Amino acid sequence: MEFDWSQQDREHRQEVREFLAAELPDNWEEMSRHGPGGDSQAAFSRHFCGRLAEKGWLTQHWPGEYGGRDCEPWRHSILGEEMWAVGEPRGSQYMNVNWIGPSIMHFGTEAQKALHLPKISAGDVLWCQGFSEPEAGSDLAALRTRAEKVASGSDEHYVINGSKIWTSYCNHADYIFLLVRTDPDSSRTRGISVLLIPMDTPGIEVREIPSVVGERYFHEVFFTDVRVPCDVLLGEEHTGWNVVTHALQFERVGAARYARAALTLDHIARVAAERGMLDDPIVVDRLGEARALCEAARVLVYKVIDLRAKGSPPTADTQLARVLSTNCDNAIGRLALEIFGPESRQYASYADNNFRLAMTAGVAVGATEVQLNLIASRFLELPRE
Amino acid sequence: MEFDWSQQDREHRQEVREFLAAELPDNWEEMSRHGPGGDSQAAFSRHFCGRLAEKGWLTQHWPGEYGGRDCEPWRHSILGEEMWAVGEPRGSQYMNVNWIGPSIMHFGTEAQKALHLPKISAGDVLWCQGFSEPEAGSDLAALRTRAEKVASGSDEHYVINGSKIWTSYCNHADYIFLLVRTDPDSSRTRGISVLLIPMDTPGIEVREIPSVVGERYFHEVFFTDVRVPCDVLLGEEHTGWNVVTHALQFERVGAARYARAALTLDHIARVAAERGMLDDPIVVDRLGEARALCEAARVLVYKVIDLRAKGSPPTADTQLARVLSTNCDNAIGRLALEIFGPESRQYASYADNNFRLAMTAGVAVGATEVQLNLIASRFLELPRE
Amino acid sequence: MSKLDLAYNEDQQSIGAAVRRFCTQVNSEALARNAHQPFPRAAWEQLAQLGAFAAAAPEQDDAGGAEEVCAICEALGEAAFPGPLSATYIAIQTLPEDEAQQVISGSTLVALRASRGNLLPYGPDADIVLAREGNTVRRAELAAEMDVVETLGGEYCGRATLTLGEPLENSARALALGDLAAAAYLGGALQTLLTVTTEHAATRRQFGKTLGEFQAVTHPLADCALNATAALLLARNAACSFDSSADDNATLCADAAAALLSAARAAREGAFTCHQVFGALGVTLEGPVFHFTRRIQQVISMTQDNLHARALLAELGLGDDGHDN
Amino acid sequence: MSKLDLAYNEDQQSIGAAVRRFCTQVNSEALARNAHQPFPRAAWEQLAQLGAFAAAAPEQDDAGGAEEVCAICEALGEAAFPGPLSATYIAIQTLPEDEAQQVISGSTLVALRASRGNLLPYGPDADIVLAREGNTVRRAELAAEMDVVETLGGEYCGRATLTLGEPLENSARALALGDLAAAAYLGGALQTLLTVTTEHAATRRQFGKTLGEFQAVTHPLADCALNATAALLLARNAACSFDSSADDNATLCADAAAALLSAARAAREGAFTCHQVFGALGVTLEGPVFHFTRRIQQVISMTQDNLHARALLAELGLGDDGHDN
Repeated sequence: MEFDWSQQDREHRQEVREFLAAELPDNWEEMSRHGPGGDSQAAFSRHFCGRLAEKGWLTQHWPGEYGGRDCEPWRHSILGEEMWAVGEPRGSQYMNVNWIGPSIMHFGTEAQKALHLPKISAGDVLWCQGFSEPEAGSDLAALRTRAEKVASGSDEHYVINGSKIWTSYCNHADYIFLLVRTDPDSSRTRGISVLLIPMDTPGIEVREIPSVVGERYFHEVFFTDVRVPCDVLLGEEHTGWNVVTHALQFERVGAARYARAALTLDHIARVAAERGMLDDPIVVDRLGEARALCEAARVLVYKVIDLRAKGSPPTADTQLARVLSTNCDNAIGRLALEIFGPESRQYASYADNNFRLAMTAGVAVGATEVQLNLIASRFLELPRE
Repeated sequence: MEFDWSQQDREHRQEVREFLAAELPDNWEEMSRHGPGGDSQAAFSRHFCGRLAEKGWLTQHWPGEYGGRDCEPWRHSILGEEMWAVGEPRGSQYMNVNWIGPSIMHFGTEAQKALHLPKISAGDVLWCQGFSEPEAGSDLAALRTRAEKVASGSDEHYVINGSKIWTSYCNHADYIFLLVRTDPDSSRTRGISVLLIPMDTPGIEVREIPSVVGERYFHEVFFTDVRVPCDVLLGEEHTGWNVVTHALQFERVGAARYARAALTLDHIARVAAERGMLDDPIVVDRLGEARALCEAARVLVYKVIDLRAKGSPPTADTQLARVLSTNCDNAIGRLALEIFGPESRQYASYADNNFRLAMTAGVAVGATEVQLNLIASRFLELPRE
Repeated sequence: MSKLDLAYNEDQQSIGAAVRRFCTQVNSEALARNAHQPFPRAAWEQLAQLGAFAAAAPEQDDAGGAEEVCAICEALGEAAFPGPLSATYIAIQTLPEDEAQQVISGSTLVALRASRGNLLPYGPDADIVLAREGNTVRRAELAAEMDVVETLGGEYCGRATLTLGEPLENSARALALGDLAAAAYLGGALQTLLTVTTEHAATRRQFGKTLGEFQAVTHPLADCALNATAALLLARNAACSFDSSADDNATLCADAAAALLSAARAAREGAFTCHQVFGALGVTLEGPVFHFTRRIQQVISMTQDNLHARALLAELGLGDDGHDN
Repeated sequence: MSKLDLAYNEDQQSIGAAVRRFCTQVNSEALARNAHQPFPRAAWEQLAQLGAFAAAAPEQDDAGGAEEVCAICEALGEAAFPGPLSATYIAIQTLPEDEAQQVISGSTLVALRASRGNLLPYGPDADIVLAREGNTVRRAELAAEMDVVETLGGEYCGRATLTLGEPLENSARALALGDLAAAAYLGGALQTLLTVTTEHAATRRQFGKTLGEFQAVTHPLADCALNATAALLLARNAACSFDSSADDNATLCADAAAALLSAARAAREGAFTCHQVFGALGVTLEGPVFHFTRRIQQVISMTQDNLHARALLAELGLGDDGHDN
């Protein structure tokens, strides 16, 4: 059992912090208040990720052949923690480096790799994910968006019709990682495929859904007779469920939400201290409990990264980490209200985060329930319902 | 909207309190520490209920023709609150007056009424209920204990084989209110009957299950070729589910557990005050929350009694009251531990109650889950699973 | 014969029905959704004309009393109607008659600072500012200009340093009325939230079933139902206490505290449950529940203090009840 | 290359396995069920001979350190083995070497009074009494004879008024070790409880299904699993902090506090969940879980104070850490 960062990793964290201090603009807090999907943050991310790429950090955990430096997952997790702690200046590009790029490496053709990976490595391309549908929320396998293979002369194309919902980041995105049903007679997890589609393809229409979670957070994306060449298919046709399962194993712990939650909590604790509230044992208790929860989430996420660093296949630990991170968000979201009373509604609004956490705790829930079912069946080996 | 006790009812409560002060022996706290099923309390209950009967209070809410005084349910609820608050000196006879007697009135033959009701009214008979089985806990309808109708000459008898578990009070009981399957080809709620059987019938064997809930609390009862005449059948044969549903409507709010919980809470609050702990806002908060919960349980139970007083058919309010009463028990069981820390294990042991509440909160749960399902389907009209 | 009956009588049902019609007419849903806009004074005055505030006029024979206040606030909560309801009832009970009349007429708007913090919901529009301190209410003057503050979730408040005057008469009783009004409002809001969510759960299908067939959904909703029911009954119980007692006795304060604590807990947990069921839809601005949960958060946030718990202990003769705070 | 790996190494696995075998040999289940009997000193000395306490000997080259303590306590928790474990480790870290050796050998039994209250688990059998005060440990003398107290649930304790001596050396570090030992013990106990309960849920049928097909059962069990897993990892994390730092720094104290708070919450909620699943069977004396939940309650009850939360804030440089308490 060893549990300490190496000297090099500590130095890397320090370098990243110095880099952030130098690179983030003075109005970063304002710029980032709408989250990674906001207009200003999306624009900034192209510049910022370019700078990260210049430093060699953006995809340092990737293999050298794809523009990486073969660093171990721990190194990348340091970057992730530091990025999330300040509000994710990589914008939506955290998805690129965490799971979209790796999925393309794993399942892509040489042509797809040559097209996409250098752009991602250079930090100048935005992606979004097209998973949820109006009739298929957490139940991904119920998706209906249809991609039909149509021959025109000697050429074959996919023609896509349908819609996606709750899509983040897609207003600025160059590409969409799109889940479609390619076999119309299939149901559930069979007959699904992943397509990698430029967002400027004719027939794609994006509509924002105004929400409390921040500007440009949710969208609907409509596909009307969208015609794309067949070489946008990622992996084998009809086996997209495997692709997405693989991708989600990375996605689920890729975002260091616990780091953000812990920082928010620290901020709340500091405000409480400034206001002399740490004499109140209730406040102390609540803060301590929440901090222990953040630590619990952190250590579970670390376990998953450790398994990955050792080359272990995915385990149910991923689900444990995911649920506990959500619990952590929920707890901190409620905390400000409980300890600051009426004032919580203004001065705990650290980068608008608390309120979002408090009011949107439920958002992840469909997801949380699915995760709990998975823990019951895979980790506890209980019968499936 | 009116919400106040009448002058007469207030006086009755005062009379009952004075009666209790006079009748309960000096060693009552010791005597009652094992709960209504304990040996000393069971013995005392025959004397005590006799005295209650002399005062005309034991079955005052029953119709005059059956030894009652036609009092409204409120009057009886006052008696119940005062009895539970001191640890139920009626012992198991609270069941007799709350639902066993009323079930016999409703479903019984004249002979059954003549046999049982005067004894109950006089306060000198103990009953137990034979519902749960090893393979049918909260799922009553899965019961298997079999009563077979056997002809011997011109006579017919039931012959009973099977067993019951978690039966309270049965070691001292004179009769058992027994649920059996009379139609062997039936399943679930059909083909079940209720039999009223003397506990000294040959072939009945009682075995205590030692528990933390108090002496003589749980038992197994085994029936081996128990032969009883057919006139022990209550109501129509095979329709016992109706009888028990009717009975449970009364049972479920008959025991004024919230009164006991509230008194336990008051005791905890007084100990906390004596120890100067009310300066600690955590303690104050927790006590206040728990007290609000008791009040919530009380007012829901009152609503059910109000509906009954108005002659309304049973509503889902019964389930609401029941679940909230259980929540109340749970909360108070945990409270002592939270506010007294290590000391909770000794000095919060008010008549052994807290610990039992804390450790046994789960006992009611099968039940609680069933109740929540009923609320979802009946009160919220959600589809049944 | 005892009367322990918490059903509304005909008069109370009738004012409740009138308030519900009013809420439909003025489109209270739109008002709740636009909570960041200046306060809708016209609708407020219309509500006053219905007699919604006159119900609380002290020593007035035709005033419906706390039970009517309870029926009104429950109906307003069901519609998430915005405005400083508790503050208004507290002002009517504590201010001199001429000022109280202005409040009753809806022409004078009151902001109340809670026992903690310095925020004044609807403060920028208020004509009179009061402050709660322990179990007393004091008149307050602005020591400096009021800042307009956009609070989390978009409802707006004022923030100002206040100079406090002497405690007002009848404070404890007035606060009990304010608390039970808030409890009824929260209970009403939660009822609507629960209805909307239950309908969604009964129709929305996932994993081949409706949501309403998963215990992970139904059990929290059932809990929400029983907590909401209990909170509303406790608010009515406190209203009965108010109407049947002439002074600010410990039982009245404890009953109001039990109602508010129960309602706040029910609403906090219930709002969470309903958001769980709605998922992303719950946090869209045009969605079915956010304007409700935002209102609920605002009302709850004003109740976060130790005073209600202390009132419940005070009834047992334990601790102090916050009078000296 | 960073090493963030919380798996036990071979030595640690091996002592854990030895402790598990020992628990089977001495029938720790029977010991846990008979917790109202005098303390099983013979078994305690056997445990000592295995090296279970020597692991914590300070400044000893062959001592396995906190990581080994963690592995040992996790295994003891899995078997609900009774005894003053945290008190023993704290004593070994704070007492002079000769006395510490007696404790390590199992011949001297230690009782520790928590920071609140006056109860001493296993006090009537103890040879040395210590008391926690804030973040210090003091030697304590009995000011009057010790009463034997049967606590709720049947485990026995002493109660005595104590005269406290000077703070002992190395207190804060010792308390961190005691806390992480308790966290590992609770995590281990919860794991067994969860295993037993999951097996029951997977086989017991009600309403035509196994219990393990109802979300009302599986979701709380899944929560229990993740909380138990996290608590054990945090205990190991704190053990790494202990072994890699020479002094009682804020990070060590915070890591131990995070482990204990998480374990206590996990065990409290988990025990409740498991009792829910077992129903009446859970409270029978011969049943499958009660002897576990009783042990869990005892260990948790010793942790109910503000100190752990304060240690977590102190790491942020906020508040005080209880040293001056």
